[in-house]
Amino acid sequence: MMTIETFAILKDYFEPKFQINETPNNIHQLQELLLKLNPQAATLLSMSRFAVNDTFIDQHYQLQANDVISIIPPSSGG
Amino acid sequence: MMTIETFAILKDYFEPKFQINETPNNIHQLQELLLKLNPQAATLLSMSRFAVNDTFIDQHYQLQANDVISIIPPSSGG
Amino acid sequence: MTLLASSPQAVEDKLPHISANTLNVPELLGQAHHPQAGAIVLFSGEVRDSSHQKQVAYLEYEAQASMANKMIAQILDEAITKWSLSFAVAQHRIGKVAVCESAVVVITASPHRKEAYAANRFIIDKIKHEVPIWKCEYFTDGTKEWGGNCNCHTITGNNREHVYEFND
Amino acid sequence: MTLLASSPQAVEDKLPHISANTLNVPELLGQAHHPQAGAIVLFSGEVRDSSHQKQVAYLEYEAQASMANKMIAQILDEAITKWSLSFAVAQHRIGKVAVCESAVVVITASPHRKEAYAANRFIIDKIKHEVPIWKCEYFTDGTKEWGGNCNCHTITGNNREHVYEFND
Repeated sequence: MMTIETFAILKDYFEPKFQINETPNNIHQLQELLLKLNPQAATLLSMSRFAVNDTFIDQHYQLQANDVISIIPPSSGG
Repeated sequence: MMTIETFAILKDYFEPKFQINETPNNIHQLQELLLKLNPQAATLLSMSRFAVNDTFIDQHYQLQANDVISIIPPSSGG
Repeated sequence: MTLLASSPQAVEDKLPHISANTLNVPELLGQAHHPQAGAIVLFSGEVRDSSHQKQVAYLEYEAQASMANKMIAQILDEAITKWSLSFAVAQHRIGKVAVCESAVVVITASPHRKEAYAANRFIIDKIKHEVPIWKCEYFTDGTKEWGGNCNCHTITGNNREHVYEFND
Repeated sequence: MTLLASSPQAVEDKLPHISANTLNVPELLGQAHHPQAGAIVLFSGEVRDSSHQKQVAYLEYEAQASMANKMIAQILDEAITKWSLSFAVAQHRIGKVAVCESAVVVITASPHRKEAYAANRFIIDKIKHEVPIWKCEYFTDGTKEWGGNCNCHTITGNNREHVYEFND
Protein backbone atom coordinates (compact mmCIF):
# COMPACT_ATOMS: atom_id res chain seq x y z
CA MET A 1 0.00 0.00 0.00
CA MET A 2 1.34 3.36 -1.03
CA THR A 3 1.11 6.24 1.44
CA ILE A 4 0.40 9.76 0.20
CA GLU A 5 1.14 12.91 2.22
CA THR A 6 -0.30 16.24 1.13
CA PHE A 7 0.54 19.70 2.40
CA ALA A 8 -0.73 23.25 2.64
CA ILE A 9 -3.39 24.15 0.08
CA LEU A 10 -3.45 20.55 -1.21
CA LYS A 11 -5.15 19.63 2.07
CA ASP A 12 -8.19 21.56 0.82
CA TYR A 13 -8.46 18.87 -1.88
CA PHE A 14 -7.09 15.71 -0.23
CA GLU A 15 -6.63 14.28 3.24
CA PRO A 16 -3.27 15.19 4.82
CA LYS A 17 -2.24 11.53 4.83
CA PHE A 18 -3.92 8.55 3.18
CA GLN A 19 -3.17 5.21 1.60
CA ILE A 20 -4.01 3.80 -1.81
CA ASN A 21 -4.28 0.13 -2.70
CA GLU A 22 -3.28 0.67 -6.33
CA THR A 23 0.40 0.77 -7.24
CA PRO A 24 0.93 3.33 -9.99
CA ASN A 25 4.25 2.88 -11.80
CA ASN A 26 5.24 6.51 -12.00
CA ILE A 27 4.19 10.10 -11.27
CA HIS A 28 2.02 10.27 -14.37
CA GLN A 29 -0.08 7.27 -13.32
CA LEU A 30 -0.25 8.57 -9.74
CA GLN A 31 -1.51 11.95 -10.96
CA GLU A 32 -4.26 10.27 -12.99
CA LEU A 33 -5.30 8.30 -9.95
CA LEU A 34 -5.39 11.41 -7.76
CA LEU A 35 -7.45 13.26 -10.36
CA LYS A 36 -10.06 10.55 -10.13
CA LEU A 37 -10.22 11.18 -6.37
CA ASN A 38 -10.65 14.90 -6.90
CA PRO A 39 -10.85 16.33 -10.44
CA GLN A 40 -10.85 19.90 -9.04
CA ALA A 41 -7.21 19.49 -8.01
CA ALA A 42 -6.06 19.28 -11.66
CA THR A 43 -4.33 22.66 -11.91
CA LEU A 44 -2.74 22.37 -8.48
CA LEU A 45 -1.47 18.84 -9.14
CA SER A 46 0.07 19.91 -12.44
CA MET A 47 2.06 22.53 -10.52
CA SER A 48 3.10 20.25 -7.67
CA ARG A 49 6.26 18.21 -7.28
CA PHE A 50 6.56 14.71 -5.87
CA ALA A 51 9.08 13.37 -3.39
CA VAL A 52 9.92 9.95 -1.99
CA ASN A 53 12.13 9.58 1.09
CA ASP A 54 12.57 13.36 1.27
CA THR A 55 13.97 13.51 -2.25
CA PHE A 56 12.25 14.94 -5.32
CA ILE A 57 11.54 12.35 -7.97
CA ASP A 58 11.05 12.84 -11.70
CA GLN A 59 8.72 11.35 -14.32
CA HIS A 60 11.02 8.38 -14.82
CA TYR A 61 11.15 7.32 -11.18
CA GLN A 62 9.75 3.78 -10.69
CA LEU A 63 7.32 3.93 -7.75
CA GLN A 64 7.49 1.05 -5.24
CA ALA A 65 4.58 -0.56 -3.42
CA ASN A 66 5.56 0.74 0.02
CA ASP A 67 6.71 4.20 -0.97
CA VAL A 68 5.63 7.19 1.12
CA ILE A 69 5.03 9.95 -1.38
CA SER A 70 4.99 13.64 -0.46
CA ILE A 71 3.10 15.91 -2.80
CA ILE A 72 4.73 19.35 -2.65
CA PRO A 73 2.52 22.19 -3.87
CA PRO A 74 4.12 25.41 -5.15
CA SER A 75 4.73 28.51 -3.02
CA SER A 76 7.29 28.44 -0.29
CA GLY A 77 7.10 30.04 3.12
CA GLY A 78 8.95 33.05 4.41
CA MET B 1 43.70 82.11 18.05
CA MET B 2 42.84 79.25 15.79
CA THR B 3 42.53 75.77 17.30
CA ILE B 4 43.68 72.71 15.36
CA GLU B 5 42.57 69.14 16.12
CA THR B 6 44.36 66.20 14.57
CA PHE B 7 43.33 62.55 14.52
CA ALA B 8 44.64 59.05 14.08
CA ILE B 9 47.93 58.81 12.16
CA LEU B 10 48.19 62.61 12.01
CA LYS B 11 48.92 62.49 15.73
CA ASP B 12 52.24 60.88 14.85
CA TYR B 13 53.11 64.22 13.20
CA PHE B 14 51.25 66.84 15.26
CA GLU B 15 49.82 67.26 18.74
CA PRO B 16 46.19 66.07 19.05
CA LYS B 17 45.04 69.60 19.80
CA PHE B 18 46.99 72.86 19.60
CA GLN B 19 46.56 76.55 18.88
CA ILE B 20 48.22 78.84 16.38
CA ASN B 21 48.53 82.59 16.65
CA GLU B 22 48.59 83.13 12.91
CA THR B 23 45.28 83.45 11.05
CA PRO B 24 45.59 81.78 7.65
CA ASN B 25 42.88 82.86 5.22
CA ASN B 26 42.13 79.46 3.75
CA ILE B 27 43.07 75.77 3.68
CA HIS B 28 46.00 76.41 1.35
CA GLN B 29 47.63 78.88 3.73
CA LEU B 30 46.89 76.62 6.70
CA GLN B 31 48.56 73.67 4.96
CA GLU B 32 51.69 75.78 4.29
CA LEU B 33 51.80 76.74 7.93
CA LEU B 34 51.41 73.13 9.10
CA LEU B 35 54.16 72.02 6.70
CA LYS B 36 56.52 74.45 8.37
CA LEU B 37 55.70 72.79 11.71
CA ASN B 38 56.41 69.34 10.28
CA PRO B 39 57.60 68.97 6.66
CA GLN B 40 57.37 65.16 6.95
CA ALA B 41 53.56 65.40 7.04
CA ALA B 42 53.43 66.69 3.44
CA THR B 43 51.95 63.60 1.79
CA LEU B 44 49.51 62.97 4.61
CA LEU B 45 48.31 66.59 4.66
CA SER B 46 47.75 66.56 0.92
CA MET B 47 45.42 63.57 1.40
CA SER B 48 43.57 64.99 4.42
CA ARG B 49 40.35 66.96 4.51
CA PHE B 50 39.54 69.92 6.73
CA ALA B 51 36.40 70.60 8.74
CA VAL B 52 35.09 73.51 10.77
CA ASN B 53 32.14 73.08 13.13
CA ASP B 54 31.83 69.43 12.11
CA THR B 55 31.40 70.34 8.44
CA PHE B 56 33.93 69.75 5.68
CA ILE B 57 35.21 72.97 4.15
CA ASP B 58 36.70 73.53 0.71
CA GLN B 59 39.58 75.62 -0.66
CA HIS B 60 37.37 78.70 -0.89
CA TYR B 61 36.24 78.70 2.74
CA GLN B 62 37.32 81.88 4.55
CA LEU B 63 38.88 80.82 7.86
CA GLN B 64 37.95 82.88 10.93
CA ALA B 65 40.19 83.78 13.86
CA ASN B 66 38.40 81.60 16.39
CA ASP B 67 37.70 78.61 14.20
CA VAL B 68 38.30 75.12 15.53
CA ILE B 69 39.65 73.15 12.61
CA SER B 70 39.58 69.35 12.44
CA ILE B 71 42.10 67.76 10.13
CA ILE B 72 40.63 64.49 8.87
CA PRO B 73 43.20 62.03 7.52
CA PRO B 74 42.12 59.39 5.00
CA SER B 75 41.04 55.84 5.89
CA SER B 76 37.85 55.22 7.75
CA GLY B 77 37.23 52.73 10.51
CA GLY B 78 35.22 49.59 10.42
CA MET C 1 -8.09 4.76 0.13
CA THR C 2 -7.38 4.49 3.84
CA LEU C 3 -7.32 7.60 5.97
CA LEU C 4 -4.43 7.75 8.45
CA ALA C 5 -4.63 9.49 11.79
CA SER C 6 -3.07 12.90 11.39
CA SER C 7 -0.95 13.97 14.36
CA PRO C 8 0.78 17.28 15.00
CA GLN C 9 4.13 17.25 13.26
CA ALA C 10 6.82 16.36 15.76
CA VAL C 11 9.96 18.41 15.40
CA GLU C 12 12.84 16.64 17.01
CA ASP C 13 16.38 17.66 17.86
CA LYS C 14 17.52 16.05 14.67
CA LEU C 15 15.81 18.80 12.69
CA PRO C 16 17.92 21.78 13.78
CA HIS C 17 16.72 24.00 10.93
CA ILE C 18 13.01 23.67 11.73
CA SER C 19 11.58 24.98 14.98
CA ALA C 20 8.11 24.81 16.50
CA ASN C 21 9.14 27.37 19.14
CA THR C 22 10.09 31.04 19.16
CA LEU C 23 13.42 31.50 17.38
CA ASN C 24 16.13 32.54 19.82
CA VAL C 25 17.73 35.10 17.53
CA PRO C 26 20.16 36.61 20.10
CA GLU C 27 21.44 33.15 21.00
CA LEU C 28 21.98 32.21 17.36
CA LEU C 29 23.74 35.52 16.76
CA GLY C 30 25.96 34.82 19.75
CA GLN C 31 27.16 31.62 18.09
CA ALA C 32 28.32 33.49 14.99
CA HIS C 33 31.35 35.20 16.54
CA HIS C 34 34.57 33.81 15.13
CA PRO C 35 38.13 35.17 15.35
CA GLN C 36 38.41 35.10 11.55
CA ALA C 37 34.99 36.60 10.89
CA GLY C 38 35.13 40.35 10.41
CA ALA C 39 31.56 40.46 9.12
CA ILE C 40 28.35 38.95 10.43
CA VAL C 41 25.07 39.41 8.53
CA LEU C 42 21.70 38.44 9.98
CA PHE C 43 18.36 38.29 8.21
CA SER C 44 15.09 37.93 10.09
CA GLY C 45 11.86 37.42 8.19
CA GLU C 46 9.04 38.69 10.37
CA VAL C 47 5.26 38.57 10.24
CA ARG C 48 3.60 41.77 9.01
CA ASP C 49 0.23 42.99 10.24
CA SER C 50 -1.32 43.38 6.81
CA SER C 51 -1.47 41.45 3.57
CA HIS C 52 -3.83 41.49 0.58
CA GLN C 53 -5.27 44.75 1.99
CA LYS C 54 -6.47 42.83 5.04
CA GLN C 55 -5.39 42.84 8.64
CA VAL C 56 -3.37 39.78 9.63
CA ALA C 57 -4.24 38.06 12.92
CA TYR C 58 -1.35 35.58 12.73
CA LEU C 59 0.40 33.24 10.35
CA GLU C 60 0.68 29.51 10.44
CA TYR C 61 3.60 27.78 8.78
CA GLU C 62 3.59 24.19 7.64
CA ALA C 63 6.51 22.15 6.35
CA GLN C 64 7.42 18.81 5.00
CA ALA C 65 9.74 19.05 7.98
CA SER C 66 12.33 16.34 7.38
CA MET C 67 12.70 17.35 3.74
CA ALA C 68 12.83 21.05 4.55
CA ASN C 69 15.49 20.42 7.20
CA LYS C 70 17.59 18.39 4.76
CA MET C 71 17.27 21.00 2.01
CA ILE C 72 18.20 23.89 4.30
CA ALA C 73 21.28 21.92 5.44
CA GLN C 74 22.26 21.45 1.78
CA ILE C 75 21.75 25.15 0.99
CA LEU C 76 23.93 26.11 3.97
CA ASP C 77 26.65 23.69 2.88
CA GLU C 78 26.57 25.09 -0.63
CA ALA C 79 26.88 28.66 0.67
CA ILE C 80 29.67 27.77 3.13
CA THR C 81 31.71 26.24 0.31
CA LYS C 82 30.94 28.90 -2.28
CA TRP C 83 31.80 31.90 -0.09
CA SER C 84 34.24 30.21 2.36
CA LEU C 85 32.08 31.22 5.29
CA SER C 86 33.29 31.03 8.89
CA PHE C 87 29.74 30.31 10.05
CA ALA C 88 26.24 29.88 8.65
CA VAL C 89 22.94 29.01 10.30
CA ALA C 90 19.29 29.08 9.27
CA GLN C 91 16.12 28.23 11.17
CA HIS C 92 12.52 28.37 10.00
CA ARG C 93 9.54 28.22 12.29
CA ILE C 94 6.49 26.05 11.80
CA GLY C 95 3.12 26.46 13.47
CA LYS C 96 1.53 29.68 14.62
CA VAL C 97 3.67 32.83 14.40
CA ALA C 98 2.46 36.19 15.70
CA VAL C 99 2.85 39.60 14.08
CA CYS C 100 6.39 41.00 14.65
CA GLU C 101 7.75 37.55 15.44
CA SER C 102 10.55 36.03 13.42
CA ALA C 103 9.44 33.26 11.04
CA VAL C 104 12.89 32.61 9.62
CA VAL C 105 16.40 33.66 10.52
CA VAL C 106 19.62 33.36 8.51
CA ILE C 107 23.07 34.27 9.88
CA THR C 108 26.31 34.25 7.91
CA ALA C 109 29.86 35.17 8.92
CA SER C 110 32.96 35.67 6.79
CA PRO C 111 36.29 37.51 6.93
CA HIS C 112 34.94 40.39 4.79
CA ARG C 113 31.44 41.78 4.41
CA LYS C 114 30.85 41.24 0.71
CA GLU C 115 30.74 37.46 1.12
CA ALA C 116 28.57 37.53 4.27
CA TYR C 117 25.92 39.67 2.52
CA ALA C 118 25.96 37.65 -0.71
CA ALA C 119 25.75 34.30 1.06
CA ASN C 120 22.98 35.51 3.36
CA ARG C 121 20.86 36.67 0.45
CA PHE C 122 21.54 33.44 -1.43
CA ILE C 123 20.43 31.30 1.52
CA ILE C 124 17.17 33.14 2.24
CA ASP C 125 16.22 33.30 -1.45
CA LYS C 126 16.83 29.58 -1.89
CA ILE C 127 14.84 28.79 1.27
CA LYS C 128 11.91 30.94 0.22
CA HIS C 129 11.78 29.65 -3.34
CA GLU C 130 12.67 26.00 -3.01
CA VAL C 131 12.18 24.56 0.45
CA PRO C 132 8.81 22.89 1.16
CA ILE C 133 7.52 25.33 3.78
CA TRP C 134 4.17 27.05 3.29
CA LYS C 135 2.47 29.88 5.08
CA CYS C 136 -1.22 30.31 5.73
CA GLU C 137 -2.36 33.83 6.54
CA TYR C 138 -5.18 34.11 9.05
CA PHE C 139 -6.93 37.46 8.86
CA THR C 140 -8.85 39.32 11.57
CA ASP C 141 -12.02 39.03 9.44
CA GLY C 142 -11.93 35.26 9.96
CA THR C 143 -10.72 34.36 6.46
CA LYS C 144 -7.50 32.57 5.66
CA GLU C 145 -5.29 32.26 2.62
CA TRP C 146 -2.50 29.88 1.69
CA GLY C 147 0.27 31.79 0.08
CA GLY C 148 3.93 32.46 -0.19
CA ASN C 149 6.47 34.62 -1.85
CA CYS C 150 7.22 32.37 -4.74
CA ASN C 151 5.07 33.02 -7.78
CA CYS C 152 7.98 32.52 -10.14
CA HIS C 153 6.07 30.04 -12.26
CA THR C 154 3.87 32.90 -13.49
CA ILE C 155 7.05 34.36 -15.01
CA THR C 156 9.04 31.27 -15.94
CA GLY C 157 6.08 29.09 -16.90
CA ASN C 158 7.67 26.26 -14.95
CA ASN C 159 7.20 25.68 -11.25
CA ARG C 160 10.73 24.30 -11.00
CA GLU C 161 12.36 27.40 -12.44
CA HIS C 162 12.73 30.39 -10.14
CA VAL C 163 13.69 34.01 -10.50
CA TYR C 164 16.31 34.96 -7.93
CA GLU C 165 17.41 38.40 -6.89
CA PHE C 166 20.78 37.42 -5.44
CA ASN C 167 23.95 37.90 -7.45
CA ASP C 168 26.18 34.89 -7.96
CA MET D 1 51.72 77.22 19.02
CA THR D 2 49.99 76.43 22.34
CA LEU D 3 49.51 72.85 23.40
CA LEU D 4 46.07 72.12 24.86
CA ALA D 5 45.45 69.48 27.50
CA SER D 6 44.21 66.37 25.77
CA SER D 7 41.44 64.58 27.66
CA PRO D 8 39.69 61.29 26.84
CA GLN D 9 36.95 61.96 24.35
CA ALA D 10 33.63 62.20 26.18
CA VAL D 11 30.78 60.47 24.42
CA GLU D 12 27.52 61.80 25.66
CA ASP D 13 23.92 60.75 25.20
CA LYS D 14 23.63 63.26 22.43
CA LEU D 15 25.90 61.11 20.27
CA PRO D 16 23.70 58.02 19.88
CA HIS D 17 25.70 56.65 16.93
CA ILE D 18 29.04 56.60 18.74
CA SER D 19 29.63 54.37 21.74
CA ALA D 20 32.56 53.97 24.11
CA ASN D 21 31.00 50.82 25.54
CA THR D 22 30.20 47.34 24.27
CA LEU D 23 27.48 47.54 21.65
CA ASN D 24 24.26 45.96 22.89
CA VAL D 25 23.41 44.20 19.65
CA PRO D 26 20.46 42.13 20.95
CA GLU D 27 18.86 45.25 22.43
CA LEU D 28 19.25 47.19 19.19
CA LEU D 29 17.84 44.25 17.27
CA GLY D 30 14.88 44.16 19.63
CA GLN D 31 14.05 47.74 18.68
CA ALA D 32 13.79 46.86 14.99
CA HIS D 33 10.54 44.90 15.15
CA HIS D 34 7.75 46.76 13.40
CA PRO D 35 4.32 45.51 12.29
CA GLN D 36 5.03 46.68 8.74
CA ALA D 37 8.56 45.29 8.60
CA GLY D 38 8.70 41.84 7.05
CA ALA D 39 12.48 41.97 6.75
CA ILE D 40 15.18 42.91 9.23
CA VAL D 41 18.86 42.88 8.21
CA LEU D 42 21.69 43.28 10.69
CA PHE D 43 25.38 43.79 9.96
CA SER D 44 28.01 43.48 12.65
CA GLY D 45 31.62 44.39 11.88
CA GLU D 46 33.80 42.44 14.27
CA VAL D 47 37.49 42.46 15.16
CA ARG D 48 39.53 39.68 13.57
CA ASP D 49 42.50 38.02 15.23
CA SER D 50 44.93 38.56 12.38
CA SER D 51 45.83 41.33 9.97
CA HIS D 52 48.88 42.03 7.82
CA GLN D 53 50.00 38.45 8.58
CA LYS D 54 50.31 39.39 12.23
CA GLN D 55 48.34 38.39 15.30
CA VAL D 56 46.02 41.13 16.54
CA ALA D 57 45.94 41.82 20.28
CA TYR D 58 43.09 44.36 20.05
CA LEU D 59 41.94 47.36 18.06
CA GLU D 60 41.50 50.91 19.11
CA TYR D 61 39.04 53.15 17.30
CA GLU D 62 39.23 56.92 17.28
CA ALA D 63 36.67 59.33 15.90
CA GLN D 64 36.01 62.96 15.38
CA ALA D 65 33.00 61.97 17.43
CA SER D 66 30.55 64.83 16.98
CA MET D 67 31.19 64.93 13.24
CA ALA D 68 31.00 61.14 12.91
CA ASN D 69 27.72 61.10 14.83
CA LYS D 70 26.26 63.81 12.61
CA MET D 71 27.37 62.09 9.41
CA ILE D 72 25.99 58.71 10.48
CA ALA D 73 22.65 60.38 11.27
CA GLN D 74 22.63 61.90 7.78
CA ILE D 75 23.48 58.57 6.13
CA LEU D 76 20.63 56.88 8.05
CA ASP D 77 18.20 59.63 7.02
CA GLU D 78 19.26 59.26 3.40
CA ALA D 79 18.73 55.48 3.51
CA ILE D 80 15.38 55.75 5.30
CA THR D 81 14.09 58.09 2.60
CA LYS D 82 15.62 56.24 -0.34
CA TRP D 83 14.31 52.78 0.61
CA SER D 84 11.25 53.81 2.71
CA LEU D 85 12.63 51.91 5.70
CA SER D 86 10.52 51.13 8.75
CA PHE D 87 13.61 51.36 10.95
CA ALA D 88 17.33 52.04 10.69
CA VAL D 89 20.04 52.28 13.32
CA ALA D 90 23.85 52.36 13.30
CA GLN D 91 26.37 52.51 16.12
CA HIS D 92 30.15 52.57 15.95
CA ARG D 93 32.43 51.96 18.88
CA ILE D 94 35.40 54.07 19.83
CA GLY D 95 38.24 53.07 22.13
CA LYS D 96 39.61 49.59 22.71
CA VAL D 97 37.71 46.73 21.05
CA ALA D 98 38.68 43.09 21.61
CA VAL D 99 38.86 40.27 19.06
CA CYS D 100 35.34 38.91 18.27
CA GLU D 101 33.69 42.05 19.61
CA SER D 102 31.47 44.19 17.44
CA ALA D 103 33.04 47.47 16.32
CA VAL D 104 30.07 48.62 14.29
CA VAL D 105 26.48 47.50 13.91
CA VAL D 106 23.88 48.49 11.29
CA ILE D 107 20.24 47.35 11.42
CA THR D 108 17.62 48.05 8.75
CA ALA D 109 13.97 47.02 8.51
CA SER D 110 11.55 47.26 5.59
CA PRO D 111 8.38 45.60 4.33
CA HIS D 112 10.36 43.37 1.89
CA ARG D 113 13.87 42.02 2.06
CA LYS D 114 15.40 43.57 -1.05
CA GLU D 115 15.25 47.07 0.44
CA ALA D 116 16.52 46.02 3.88
CA TYR D 117 19.62 44.37 2.35
CA ALA D 118 20.33 47.23 -0.06
CA ALA D 119 19.95 49.92 2.57
CA ASN D 120 22.07 48.00 5.07
CA ARG D 121 24.92 47.64 2.60
CA PHE D 122 24.63 51.29 1.60
CA ILE D 123 24.85 52.47 5.22
CA ILE D 124 27.89 50.39 6.21
CA ASP D 125 29.75 51.23 3.02
CA LYS D 126 29.14 54.95 3.50
CA ILE D 127 30.21 54.74 7.15
CA LYS D 128 33.40 52.86 6.35
CA HIS D 129 34.39 55.09 3.44
CA GLU D 130 33.32 58.54 4.56
CA VAL D 131 32.83 58.91 8.29
CA PRO D 132 35.83 60.17 10.30
CA ILE D 133 36.49 57.05 12.36
CA TRP D 134 39.91 55.40 12.29
CA LYS D 135 41.19 52.14 13.61
CA CYS D 136 44.60 51.38 15.02
CA GLU D 137 45.61 47.75 15.10
CA TYR D 138 47.70 46.65 18.07
CA PHE D 139 49.57 43.42 17.41
CA THR D 140 50.76 40.80 19.87
CA ASP D 141 54.36 41.57 18.84
CA GLY D 142 53.99 45.03 20.38
CA THR D 143 53.75 46.92 17.09
CA LYS D 144 50.77 49.00 16.00
CA GLU D 145 49.42 50.24 12.69
CA TRP D 146 46.88 52.89 11.76
CA GLY D 147 44.68 51.64 9.03
CA GLY D 148 41.25 51.21 7.61
CA ASN D 149 39.33 49.73 4.80
CA CYS D 150 39.26 52.72 2.58
CA ASN D 151 42.16 52.89 0.14
CA CYS D 152 39.94 54.13 -2.65
CA HIS D 153 42.23 57.06 -3.41
CA THR D 154 44.78 54.59 -4.78
CA ILE D 155 42.17 53.74 -7.43
CA THR D 156 40.36 57.05 -7.93
CA GLY D 157 43.39 59.31 -7.44
CA ASN D 158 41.22 61.52 -5.23
CA ASN D 159 40.69 61.00 -1.53
CA ARG D 160 37.17 62.37 -1.82
CA GLU D 161 36.11 59.86 -4.46
CA HIS D 162 35.28 56.36 -3.28
CA VAL D 163 34.59 53.04 -4.90
CA TYR D 164 31.43 51.50 -3.48
CA GLU D 165 30.23 47.93 -3.76
CA PHE D 166 26.57 48.60 -3.02
CA ASN D 167 24.08 48.84 -5.85
CA ASP D 168 21.92 51.93 -6.08
